[in-house]
Amino acid sequence: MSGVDLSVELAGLRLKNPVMPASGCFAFGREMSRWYDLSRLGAIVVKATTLEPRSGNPVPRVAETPAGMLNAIGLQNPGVDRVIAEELPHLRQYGVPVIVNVAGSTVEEYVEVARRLSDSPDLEALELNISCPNVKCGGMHFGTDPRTAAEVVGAVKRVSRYPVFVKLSPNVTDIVALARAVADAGADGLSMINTLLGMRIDVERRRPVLATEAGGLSGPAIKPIAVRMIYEVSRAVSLPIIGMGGIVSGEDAVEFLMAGASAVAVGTANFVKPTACVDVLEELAAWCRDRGVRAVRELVGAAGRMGP
Amino acid sequence: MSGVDLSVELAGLRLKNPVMPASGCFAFGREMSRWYDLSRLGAIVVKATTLEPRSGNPVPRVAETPAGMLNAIGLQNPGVDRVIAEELPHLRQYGVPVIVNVAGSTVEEYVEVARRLSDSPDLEALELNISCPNVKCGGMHFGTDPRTAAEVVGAVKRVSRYPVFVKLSPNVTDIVALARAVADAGADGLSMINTLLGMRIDVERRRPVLATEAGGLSGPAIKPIAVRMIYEVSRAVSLPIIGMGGIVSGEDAVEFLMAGASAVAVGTANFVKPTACVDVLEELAAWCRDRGVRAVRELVGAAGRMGP
Amino acid sequence: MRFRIVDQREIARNVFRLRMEADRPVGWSPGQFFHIRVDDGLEHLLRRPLSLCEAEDDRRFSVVYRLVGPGTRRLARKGPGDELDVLGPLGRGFPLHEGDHRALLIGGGVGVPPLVQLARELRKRGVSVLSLIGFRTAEDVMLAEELAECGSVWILTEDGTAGRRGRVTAALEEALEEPPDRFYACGPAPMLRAVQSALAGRLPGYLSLEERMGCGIGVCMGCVHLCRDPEGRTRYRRVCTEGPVFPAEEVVFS
Amino acid sequence: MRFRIVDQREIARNVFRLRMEADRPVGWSPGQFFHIRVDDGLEHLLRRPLSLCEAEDDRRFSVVYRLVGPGTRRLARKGPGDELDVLGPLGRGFPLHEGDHRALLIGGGVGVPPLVQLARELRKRGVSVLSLIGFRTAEDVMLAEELAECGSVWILTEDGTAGRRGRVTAALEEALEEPPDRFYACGPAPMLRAVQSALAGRLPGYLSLEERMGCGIGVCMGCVHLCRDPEGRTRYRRVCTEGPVFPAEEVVFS
Ligand SMILES: Cc1cc2nc3c(=O)[nH]c(=O)nc-3n(C[C@H](O)[C@H](O)[C@H](O)COP(=O)(O)OP(=O)(O)OC[C@H]3O[C@@H](n4cnc5c(N)ncnc54)[C@H](O)[C@@H]3O)c2cc1C
Ligand SMILES: Cc1cc2nc3c(=O)[nH]c(=O)nc-3n(C[C@H](O)[C@H](O)[C@H](O)COP(=O)(O)OP(=O)(O)OC[C@H]3O[C@@H](n4cnc5c(N)ncnc54)[C@H](O)[C@@H]3O)c2cc1C
Ligand SMILES: Cc1cc2nc3c(=O)[nH]c(=O)nc-3n(C[C@H](O)[C@H](O)[C@H](O)COP(=O)(O)O)c2cc1C
Ligand SMILES: Cc1cc2nc3c(=O)[nH]c(=O)nc-3n(C[C@H](O)[C@H](O)[C@H](O)COP(=O)(O)O)c2cc1C
Ligand code: FES
Ligand code: FES
Repeated sequence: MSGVDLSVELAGLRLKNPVMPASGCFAFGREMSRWYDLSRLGAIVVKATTLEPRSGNPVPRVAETPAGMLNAIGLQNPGVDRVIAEELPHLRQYGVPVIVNVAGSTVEEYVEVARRLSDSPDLEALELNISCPNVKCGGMHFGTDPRTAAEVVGAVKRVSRYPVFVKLSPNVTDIVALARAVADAGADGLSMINTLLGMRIDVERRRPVLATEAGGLSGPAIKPIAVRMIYEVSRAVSLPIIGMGGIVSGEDAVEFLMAGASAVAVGTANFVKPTACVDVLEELAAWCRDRGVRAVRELVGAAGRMGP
Repeated sequence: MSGVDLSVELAGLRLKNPVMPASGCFAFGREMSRWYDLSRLGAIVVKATTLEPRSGNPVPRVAETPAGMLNAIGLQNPGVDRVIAEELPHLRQYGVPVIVNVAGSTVEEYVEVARRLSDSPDLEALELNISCPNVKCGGMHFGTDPRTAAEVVGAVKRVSRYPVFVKLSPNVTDIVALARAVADAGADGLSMINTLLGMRIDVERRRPVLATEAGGLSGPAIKPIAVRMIYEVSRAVSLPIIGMGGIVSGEDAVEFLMAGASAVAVGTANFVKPTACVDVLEELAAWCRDRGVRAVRELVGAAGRMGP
Repeated sequence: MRFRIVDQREIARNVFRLRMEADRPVGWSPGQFFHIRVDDGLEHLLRRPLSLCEAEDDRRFSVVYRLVGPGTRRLARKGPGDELDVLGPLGRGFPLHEGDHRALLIGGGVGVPPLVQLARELRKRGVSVLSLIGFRTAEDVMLAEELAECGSVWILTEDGTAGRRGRVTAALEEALEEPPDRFYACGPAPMLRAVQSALAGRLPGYLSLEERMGCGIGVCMGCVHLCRDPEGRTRYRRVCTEGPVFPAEEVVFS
Repeated sequence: MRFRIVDQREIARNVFRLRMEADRPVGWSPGQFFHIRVDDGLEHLLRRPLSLCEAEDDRRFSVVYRLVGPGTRRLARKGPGDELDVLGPLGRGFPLHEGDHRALLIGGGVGVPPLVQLARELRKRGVSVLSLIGFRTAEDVMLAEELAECGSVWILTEDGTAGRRGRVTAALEEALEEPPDRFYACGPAPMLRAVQSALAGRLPGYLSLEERMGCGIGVCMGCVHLCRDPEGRTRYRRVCTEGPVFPAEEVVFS
């Protein structure tokens, strides 16, 4: 894009630009391919995949909140075997690295999903979702205790042929401790942040709006929390970070890069505008161009360069 | 107000209505008294008070975020002795219970402030701020570890002549554990939530907007997090809760009451509109009236009545 | 896509008809919906789904909606000349069947709007249309004249202040006396369920469902409804892209 | 309070003059500011402080502002007839001193607007006014005519494209040749600091400060600036209620 070098490297993956969809906000790409050419993306991140198919939670599953939304989808997905057989192959045509988001209820389940994915040629990396607030058993509890997190990451790393990004939960007292634990356990990169646990009450019906009561808060409302956590973690841990949480514009992407992310993912914004990912990409490129920034890489961590 | 009984009881305090300002968003009341008659409030909660005067953090201290704001005031206050001598007495004229927010850097400091306040006749309760994210030493670290939290609460309870509300930090993995710990240590009530740690980066200057880098996120953006935490805690712990976090309307207040709060505090909304507290109160009363709710008390916990 | 508002008027108590014009022609079918941003700012992130009520041509459409919350309240503030950020029309509308002679349309409350263009399309094909439309009370009655241009209309109100007293299901048997080939229903879930169970095995038809939507384009899995496939297996299907209109026999109400 | 926008126009590159009318008379003095909600929604919670630039009477005022971010961009979209939620005018403006004969006004960029009404008030009292106003380049120059109606105006631009080349401080010595009784300065902090140090001990005067504001009404402690009191102790004072105008000798720049 006219002179600005947008490429980034991320745990050995070479991306032609740093913008990708956030898991769960893009399904497996088929629907989105009607709105723009997916080969323009830096990478593709697909919906959480579990060992067995899951039907997810009852409805209502989504609710709007000020500058944000709650979701409690509950990992609805067709299971890893069908994802490998039916979803990943068609994504190859875009020539873009594919990252598969992995979820599970037990360490063994994470490991088995990772093992099966390792036998597929149709992806470049795993994103371990140890932070999904939407399923009672599995998901977030792996991501809130450093020891448990390290255990699942270590176990997956032993079987995975692909680099492993670990998706961190913001619902913790000390995100740096979590990041350190998964780094020590062998993670190749971090994705942050997943959603914050929230709730809305329907005051007329006198009960929570979501069928599951609580759900995950995403969107611009959480952006300051995401930026703060990425800023902290990027200074404490030397893993590449895929930053996300409320990005809706190119300037938001710049903010995440400057906070210390090496790439960014766009989630909720896809619901505001189906072309959000490529819009963010174009705005990011224009931002760099207007300010004479030659390579987007130069922005990574720029806000923390002065030392603590 | 035309038929609706707005009164609530809270750890022995009788409030004529459940609406009060949140600490730090009302200073010590003098400026606000120009905008409306403070005697209309259910209670008055003043700015954090420390043993010695504090000048607070360098500027910029505030920044706007989507549907929210960041602040890093840093507990600027004239110190407990001047608060007792110069600020509390003039608040008596309003005939409204006064709650003094207490902060400190050490357990001893909290205890000493509580002791001096116990000698003043001009207040009805303390609110222990063990959750201020804006001061390096003191504040939040007391509020993120159940043991430390219990220690400071227990120590203050031993010297305090007044009921003690404990203000919880949302920046924790398990808010229920914190609530249980302070309940066991003798807290008379809870205030929740304080601000979430967040950051904004000025992309043109390539550095955090706030002088302190991170600050506390408040406003409607955090409302779903506050509602969720109050809902969880109110079902696990039987202390009265003063609910806050993003309340801007009477309907928001209803949401907090239904989540399990017995009263509500209005913070950031005071900056949107100086009359926010009394506006919320009027809207709350109208809401009840329109729906035939006779007593606001009936709403408390209404969203959780069906059992977990 | 940008649509320009042509006009907006209150047509029943708290119900607005908004006419809008697309900047270029778009394909549509009755029963589809528009996914509308109520404001360009970030406070209201999610779009609001509103059914296509009338299509004057390939660019000019109307939607009819009830004020229920902050999103529709904000929409109601807009006026002629204002621009709207709109996706769609999206989803699968009402299928029309060759050879049908009589159709029964059943609508409740804000389920009535999508039936208007459907009635027109049926009418154009020579299908005779009977519309059963139910409301709470006389002040809520809407779109009866538009439907009357396409066939017979029976109005029902729960309190009897307009038309007959009762719910649409109370008039169902009578509506079957001259047997229709098919029914099309849209309205609140309890109404759809009652219609489904009254007509199951007797008359083929379609139900148009409502669920809270995230994306509206099939990627978030927010808007699912339980459906039974021909082999009898139930699974969640997306109202936004696989619906909102489903064959009545496939829909499972829990 | 609700103000109605009378009109709004771009008067220099990215600089707008917004005229507005209050629904009832309000007291004011030059140097005070209005605290304006740029939108009624929740996305932009904080009000934006903009200085009173002109007061036609007790109800009609103008502010002049530069587009710098989302808030001012949103404000710029409003037009005649739109309503604004405004507090103020707030704060302490420029004190006028009996017996002054000559005043020196020093403004940089969007620090110029508050000097306009100040110049008018001085003029009304027979004080002769010299305004030194500095900008980056010719396209940024504004309000020179308005100030010229009240006295002499020296324009400076950093690149010399209008008036003299240089910053306002470069012309200070010359401006003192006919000695003024007092100076009033408003502009970016580096300018104020340079003015303060150039004039310290030579000429009494006032500085109007800018800080990011939360409440604007003195309760949040967001907008503080370090000041020295007559006893030499420094402490934070609130720009919104104790300022924005402070005696020059009290202001501490770090
Ligand atoms: C396919 C489809 C077609 C629809 N067509 C119409 C129509 O033609 N006329 C009409 O009046 N209404 C229609 N609705 C319902 C309409 O979308 C909601 O009434 C509207 O979104 C409420 O928005 P709000 O902000 O005013 O209310 P709020 O309750 O504050 O909305 C909050 C959130 O909940 C969602 N929501 C609330 N109620 C509904 C609902 N009943 N269905 C789906 N989402 C809801 C909103 O979209 C929003 O995301 C349709 C819904 C669907 C799914
Ligand atoms: C007492 C006072 C009087 C002012 N008078 C004028 C005037 O007459 N004309 C004019 O053009 N500008 C004036 N300013 C500056 C003006 O308030 C900001 O340019 C404006 O708030 C920027 O808002 P934004 O959303 O466009 O920019 P953003 O940078 O996106 O604003 C984000 C936040 O930062 C605050 N902010 C940003 N820049 C400033 C600043 N320089 N000073 C204070 N807060 C800031 C905003 O109020 C908002 O809360 C004045 C500031 C103060 C304190
Ligand atoms: C509807 C929805 C579904 C999501 N599903 C997943 C998921 O399957 N796996 C996952 O790791 N994160 C999931 N997320 C979290 C997002 O990937 C992202 O981390 C979060 O939403 C914050 O980014 P945003 O504010 O840009 O949406 C989901 C988010 C939403 C809104
Ligand atoms: C500017 C500002 C100052 C605050 N100061 C204090 C304080 O001194 N003590 C305290 O316990 N909480 C303080 N808070 C937190 C509020 O009392 C409240 O818990 C929080 O802002 C959430 O409520 P809100 O969203 O309604 O603002 C402060 C908040 C703000 C915005
Ligand atoms: S609304 Fe997102 S899948 Fe239907
Ligand atoms: S802006 Fe709140 S005290 Fe000045």
